[in-house]
Amino acid sequence: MAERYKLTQDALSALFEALAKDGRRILAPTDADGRTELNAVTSPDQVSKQYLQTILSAKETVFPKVERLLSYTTEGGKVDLKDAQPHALPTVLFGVRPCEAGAFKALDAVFNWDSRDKFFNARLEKLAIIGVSCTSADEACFCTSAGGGPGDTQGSDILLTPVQGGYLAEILTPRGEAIQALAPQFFQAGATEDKEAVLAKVEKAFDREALTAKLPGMFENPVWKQQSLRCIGCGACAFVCPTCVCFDIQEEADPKKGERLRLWDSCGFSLFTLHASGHNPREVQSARWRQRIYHKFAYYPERYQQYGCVGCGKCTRACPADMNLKEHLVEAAQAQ
Amino acid sequence: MSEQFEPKITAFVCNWCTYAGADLTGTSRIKYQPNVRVLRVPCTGRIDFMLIMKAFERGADGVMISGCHPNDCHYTSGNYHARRRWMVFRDLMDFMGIDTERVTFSWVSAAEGAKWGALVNEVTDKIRALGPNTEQKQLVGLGVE
Amino acid sequence: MRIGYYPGCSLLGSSREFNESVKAVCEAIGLELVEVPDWNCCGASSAHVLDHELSVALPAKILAQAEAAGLTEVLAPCAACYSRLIGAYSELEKNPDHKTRVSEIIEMPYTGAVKVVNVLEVLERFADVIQAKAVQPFARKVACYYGCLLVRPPKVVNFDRPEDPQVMDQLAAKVGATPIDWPFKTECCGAAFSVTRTDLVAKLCGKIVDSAVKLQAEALVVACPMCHSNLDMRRPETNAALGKDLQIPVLFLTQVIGLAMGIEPKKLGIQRHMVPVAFNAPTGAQA
Amino acid sequence: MSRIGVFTCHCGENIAGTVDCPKVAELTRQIPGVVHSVDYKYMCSDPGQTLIKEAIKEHKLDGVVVAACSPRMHEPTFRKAAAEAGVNPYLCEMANLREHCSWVHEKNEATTQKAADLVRIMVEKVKHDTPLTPIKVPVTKTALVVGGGIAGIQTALDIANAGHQVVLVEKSPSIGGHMSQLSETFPTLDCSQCILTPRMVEAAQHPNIKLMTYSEVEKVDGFIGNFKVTVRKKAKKVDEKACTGCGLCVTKCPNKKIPDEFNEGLAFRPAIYVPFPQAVPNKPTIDTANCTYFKNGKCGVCSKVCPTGAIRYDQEDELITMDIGAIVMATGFKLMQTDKFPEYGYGKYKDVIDGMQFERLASASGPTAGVIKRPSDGKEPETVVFIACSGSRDRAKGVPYCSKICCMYTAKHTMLYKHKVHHGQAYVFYMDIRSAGKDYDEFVRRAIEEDEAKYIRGRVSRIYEEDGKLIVKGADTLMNGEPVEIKADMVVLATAVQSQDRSEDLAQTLHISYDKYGFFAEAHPKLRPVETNTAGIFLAGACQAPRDIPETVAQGSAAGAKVAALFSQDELTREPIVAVVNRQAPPLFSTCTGCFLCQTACPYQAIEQEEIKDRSGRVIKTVAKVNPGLCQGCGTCVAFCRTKAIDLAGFSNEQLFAELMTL
Amino acid sequence: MESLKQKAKELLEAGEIKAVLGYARGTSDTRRPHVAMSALEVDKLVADQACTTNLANLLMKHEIKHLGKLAVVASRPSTLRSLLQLTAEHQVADGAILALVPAEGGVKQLGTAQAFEEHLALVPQKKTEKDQALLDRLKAMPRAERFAFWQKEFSRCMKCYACRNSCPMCYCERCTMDCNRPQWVPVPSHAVGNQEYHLVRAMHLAGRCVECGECGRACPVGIPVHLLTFFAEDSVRAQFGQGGGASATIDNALSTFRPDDKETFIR
Repeated sequence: MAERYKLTQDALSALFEALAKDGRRILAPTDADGRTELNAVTSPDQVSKQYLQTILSAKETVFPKVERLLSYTTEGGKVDLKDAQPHALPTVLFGVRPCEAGAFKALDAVFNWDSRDKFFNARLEKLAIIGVSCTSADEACFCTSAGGGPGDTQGSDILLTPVQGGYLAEILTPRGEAIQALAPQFFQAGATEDKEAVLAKVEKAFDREALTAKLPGMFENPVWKQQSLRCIGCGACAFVCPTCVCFDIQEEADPKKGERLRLWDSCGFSLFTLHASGHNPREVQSARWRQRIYHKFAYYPERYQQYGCVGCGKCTRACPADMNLKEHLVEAAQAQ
Repeated sequence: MSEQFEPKITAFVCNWCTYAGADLTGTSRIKYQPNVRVLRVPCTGRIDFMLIMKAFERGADGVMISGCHPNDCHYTSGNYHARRRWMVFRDLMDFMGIDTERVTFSWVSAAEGAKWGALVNEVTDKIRALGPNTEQKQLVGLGVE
Repeated sequence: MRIGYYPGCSLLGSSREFNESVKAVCEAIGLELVEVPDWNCCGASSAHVLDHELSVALPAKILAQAEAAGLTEVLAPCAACYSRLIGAYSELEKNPDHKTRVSEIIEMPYTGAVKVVNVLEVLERFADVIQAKAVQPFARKVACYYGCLLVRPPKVVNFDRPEDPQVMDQLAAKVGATPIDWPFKTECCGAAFSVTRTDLVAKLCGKIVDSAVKLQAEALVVACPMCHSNLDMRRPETNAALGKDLQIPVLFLTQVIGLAMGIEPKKLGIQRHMVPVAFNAPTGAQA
Repeated sequence: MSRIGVFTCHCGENIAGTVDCPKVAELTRQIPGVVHSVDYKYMCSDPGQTLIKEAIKEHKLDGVVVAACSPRMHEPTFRKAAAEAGVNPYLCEMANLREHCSWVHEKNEATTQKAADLVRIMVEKVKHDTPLTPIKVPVTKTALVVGGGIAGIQTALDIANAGHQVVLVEKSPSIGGHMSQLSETFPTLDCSQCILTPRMVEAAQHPNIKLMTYSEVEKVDGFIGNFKVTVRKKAKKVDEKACTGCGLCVTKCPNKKIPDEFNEGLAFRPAIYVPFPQAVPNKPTIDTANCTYFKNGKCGVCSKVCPTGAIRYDQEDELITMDIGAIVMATGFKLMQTDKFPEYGYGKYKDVIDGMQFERLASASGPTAGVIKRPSDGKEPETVVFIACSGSRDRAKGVPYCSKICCMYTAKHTMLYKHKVHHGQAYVFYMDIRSAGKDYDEFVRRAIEEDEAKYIRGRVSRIYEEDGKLIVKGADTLMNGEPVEIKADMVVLATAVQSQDRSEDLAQTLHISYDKYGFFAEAHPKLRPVETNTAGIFLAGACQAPRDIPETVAQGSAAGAKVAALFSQDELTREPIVAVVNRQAPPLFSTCTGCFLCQTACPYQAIEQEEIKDRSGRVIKTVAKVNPGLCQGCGTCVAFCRTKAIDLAGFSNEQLFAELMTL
Repeated sequence: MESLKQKAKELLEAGEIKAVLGYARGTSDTRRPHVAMSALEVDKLVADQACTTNLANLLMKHEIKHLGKLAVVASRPSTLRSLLQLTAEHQVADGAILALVPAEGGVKQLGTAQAFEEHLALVPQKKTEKDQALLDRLKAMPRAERFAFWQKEFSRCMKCYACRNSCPMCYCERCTMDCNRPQWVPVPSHAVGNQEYHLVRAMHLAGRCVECGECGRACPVGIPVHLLTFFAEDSVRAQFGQGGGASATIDNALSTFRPDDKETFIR
């Protein structure tokens, strides 16, 4: 277990200043018209005081919703091709929840699976995560069923847990140590507060591994159709998901120039698997809904030996049709 | 010294009235400024509002849309349909904050060569005075990392 | 039910009996008349030939006052007032941009929210009530005389058949009268020439009165103060021109209805006519 | 990759005077897809065209842009040249460097740049051009003429004489129309029946004309050359084949007190009747609404007396559907109704009649055998007042237009009256005299000067009865508006000519447009006066607007000629610039969602509903389908379609998009 | 609520319908759409003030459309308005869908477009005060400020299409957004793509929007997209006197015209 420090609220302000001085931008949950959004901040005062989670995940920092891969010109019949250079800023993600901090591993699994994605890695390399443990949870949360927990340290470089008079700080990685090194005087060693006592209680709802073992046998189970009857097939779940990684490549061009862009896509869209022939292997929404679950709980473990869901519940909260992932996973786990 | 701003103006005109009217401007040797690029369509009814939208995306500083006067449509009612569409589209553009001053709708008949010439000049001068359509041009590339 | 009321000058002067009978009948049928506050001249007879803007502004001021008082409809019993008010209303509806100009002149907002109605139009809505309350049927032959202003110009007033109006006949029939079929319903009475060219008025009214008598009408029924004064007050000149002595009385429709409802004749101003009305008791014998 | 040739024309100095043509050729050569770009003095000349044709072959061009004058000028020329060299003509486009550039701009760099831009636009268009072939539509060479008045008869005869089949449909039991009711005709005063009857007989006996009287058009589907028309043949209750037309039934019918339509209610007819002696066909019809047998099952006299047993009380309406190539509407007019004139007492006073009633009074075959007797008491009227513009040119009556024929027939009436009642006096109240036409004004002058009709310029305000006379009150505006009062014995109103009842319904059945007065609308007021906006449907006579006989006949012949021209070909060839609803691979079949909002947007009713079925015949989807025979290619539906399911050949979404992308 | 359940059971048992589309309890005591095909599922039905989703949207969904004859719980007038507009647009046959309207003391069962219209005459549609206030505020803004407002809002858009997919009138099988020949609207959710998407969506709903506001509610990032279609609808109604969802028989305002349509800007 990493050594625990105490970080007072004032010390946090000073830490922010030190980070800024080091040339890092700080992204943290902020309040915007009742929504919690990830925005650039310079002081802890700007950070949302009361938040469960941001609506969108923090994956934007390494996998933006639209990013340029290359550009070209065709002036005078000659093609001049230019690779895009990722515009990666040194960034500290402050205040993300342990579930989301853990999600970067799932992204990494895809972007660095067979080839190493230049754009993703450039951004990830400059990213440090100061996570903050959860002291509350809602009906959508199911981190404990997804292998994590409200105070889980995986993924964070430093994990803070709110305690009386400040935070309990766990320095978890060399990147965390580097941040600590920017202002070591603010980290008071030998903290003794009980971390577990302040953490939110999230009941374990189902056995993930048992579900994974069961899924291959329930492909044709009526539960998928039943659950997805009300699904409207939008991409809200995928776009807010910290682990959803599917993307589309679009070419935007005119007779003189063009560029190639990478953008978020969603397996919930009916066009996602549409073939040019008109055939669609996932013809109906139930097939797409099943795909979403299988991808995260069957195909991910099979291919990457890890899971594609961290139980953050963002999809449930964002869904216009109230597709509650936890509830539906429980149903699947119990289905005959 | 900076050069005078030369606006880019895209015009959508119907084949039967305004295109013919613009031909008459030519045969009458009435001079106007060369900033306009005319795209010919059969009827104003054919002008999809998306074309106007795309013209701005393509960097047009001004857009002109012109066809037959009411009652004169070669296809009897295409211009009436177009008019309704414009009435709503123009409102909507304005509500979204898009500058409708940069869109000029007109009826120019096959006999109104002089009107076409004068209108092009007037629109060109007006758009030149308004300056480049910076608001829309700045959107290009925005939101791409 | 309530409605705005614009009496205008005639109803307070030469046609007091019209005012009295309108009020009496409206009370009887349960229609509350709310007088337009601080009303002014409608401009009839002169404004429209002198200054067009003024001729629109004057009625507009009246309607704006009514609007400010929260009214949505104004009843103008005098046909001339009605004509001016509805004329101005109609012109401003046709040219909404003039509303701004008029509002400036009258120094209060005019939006066109108040509609103008004539007395026949209002009574028509209560036709069934009137019929039910006609306890003493006015069982006489009557010649309904509409004159010019109630039905013209048709595009502006948009009321009844301009050449052969029917509403007054129908209402008279509801209270037991028998309207005669005659061709002089909208014949000119000479109206505004009453003072300047009495001779002309006498000639014109002569035809009207003579025809009504020939067709055996027992009373002329009108809904316009000008018509009334020409047919009633100018009877001596009319008779002189005709060389006859015609004593057919001229009643306002509201008086006919009032009598049939059993309202006291005095309350209806029956005694005010020049040509005496002998049948105070509706079914009584004529002197 | 395309292989496009660009040909820049100098047009002598017309273009080259302000545009640097060689530079345009040079600049446009660099456009991707352009493999050949040259400039030349006169592209439209023979050598110029040859240059294009040779370049097409030499450079294997698959698209051509001619940068010259307006496409409205020479597009056909260059498309033909391209076609001759083996390139689909619709892959040849023109950039308008003359009317839209060189003639309207100064000589400078900007003008040359604009010229190059105009070419760029067209190059992108050509890249997205698809080869098109003119649309061929087969033609059924049978015409339908609706209405058996003089307009319909003339049209039918002209088409039949050109060697084509005609179906002539008339709603009443006989053809002949209004003209058969007239006594004499202006300006010659020849007998209407004398000139009309031979035409009626000719139409009835013409081998190419199929006559359908007492019939009405029920339904029209299809399009030019290929209409499917359903006609309702109303039951006459008489077997036309068995009937010999002997007339015994008519004489014996006990119910003889039915107002006679042909005599405008001035006489009576029996319940089984032939409208008039010269009727074609001259066989009776039972008026079931007035027949005692049909009212209470009694009587049956006609059946008993018929020597051939031709009465068929159980005869039903028949619906007959036929294939028709062209339709001519000749449904005529009606006169304004009596209830419109309370101030004239029309409909109230028996002696206030309309012009058509006067025609019957004056007609030798009329109820008075041509003697002028007033309807109320049969007396000979000594003073008759004619009122022109009764309803016409009167906004208050809803008829602001001129009825056109009244001035002339009123003059005729005064003459007929004077010729029959020598001591009588005719007065005419008029607004203006409109007597434009060959021998027309002379005719009016004759009425005034020789037959002493008194013309008073002014309107009549009122007519009322007094002491057995009709008091006509009016004003003489030529005498400073002096009031005029005439004690008349009879008044004749020249009532307004109006469209037939239910003409709007009929127009909707045929999908043709009509004006606000219910008259059918011509395609162009000047240049296409006998065509409607629906291809293959034509107009003749007073169903389009008030017309006199010569005009009606001329228009009937014109419509006939149009039909004959249409029938002169076995197939129609149309520009392939039409809208098309896309088809996609199953299970989508089409991006059309079948909302059919496009249907109301189409000015030509060219959009139909099409059911897409699976092999078992089950309907999978209902989508829009454009009938290329009806579509004129305006593209209104294309702009309207939310899913971009409809596209317009020649001006497609991809083309316009590509053109925009060059800017 | 009990009468609704009872009615639903009766209809299901009588075989008149195959399923009831209604509401059930959802996450954190919200209400969610619920398809009940059996008595067991009917028991989960809820009918109360919290039932706000416009269920007409789901009626257009392939899987639900093919269940057979349906009854839909129409707690809000906009559901009936949607049905009328869908009927006018040939998407629903008149009489094909039964509407169950929870009313005081029972359930009103409406089966035809005419019945929907008659019922709607009793419950006028009105914008919420919050929406009206924001609309008014936007209309009063200088244009450039309004442009900035919308650009800021659109910057959050990620084109998840929740607004489109929650709209009952966005039933097209292949949306213009998905048309790529030509690619009218850029797929990416960059500034140009977002502006054009929202412009096209509002324009395509002008004269058709039933003003349920479902699009705005669906947006996960809180863009008031419903105001765009509300505004377009207001514009259509003000200028042409008719709007979406009023009748199953009126032709669409933008696919028809009047020769005397009045505008002030055409030269």
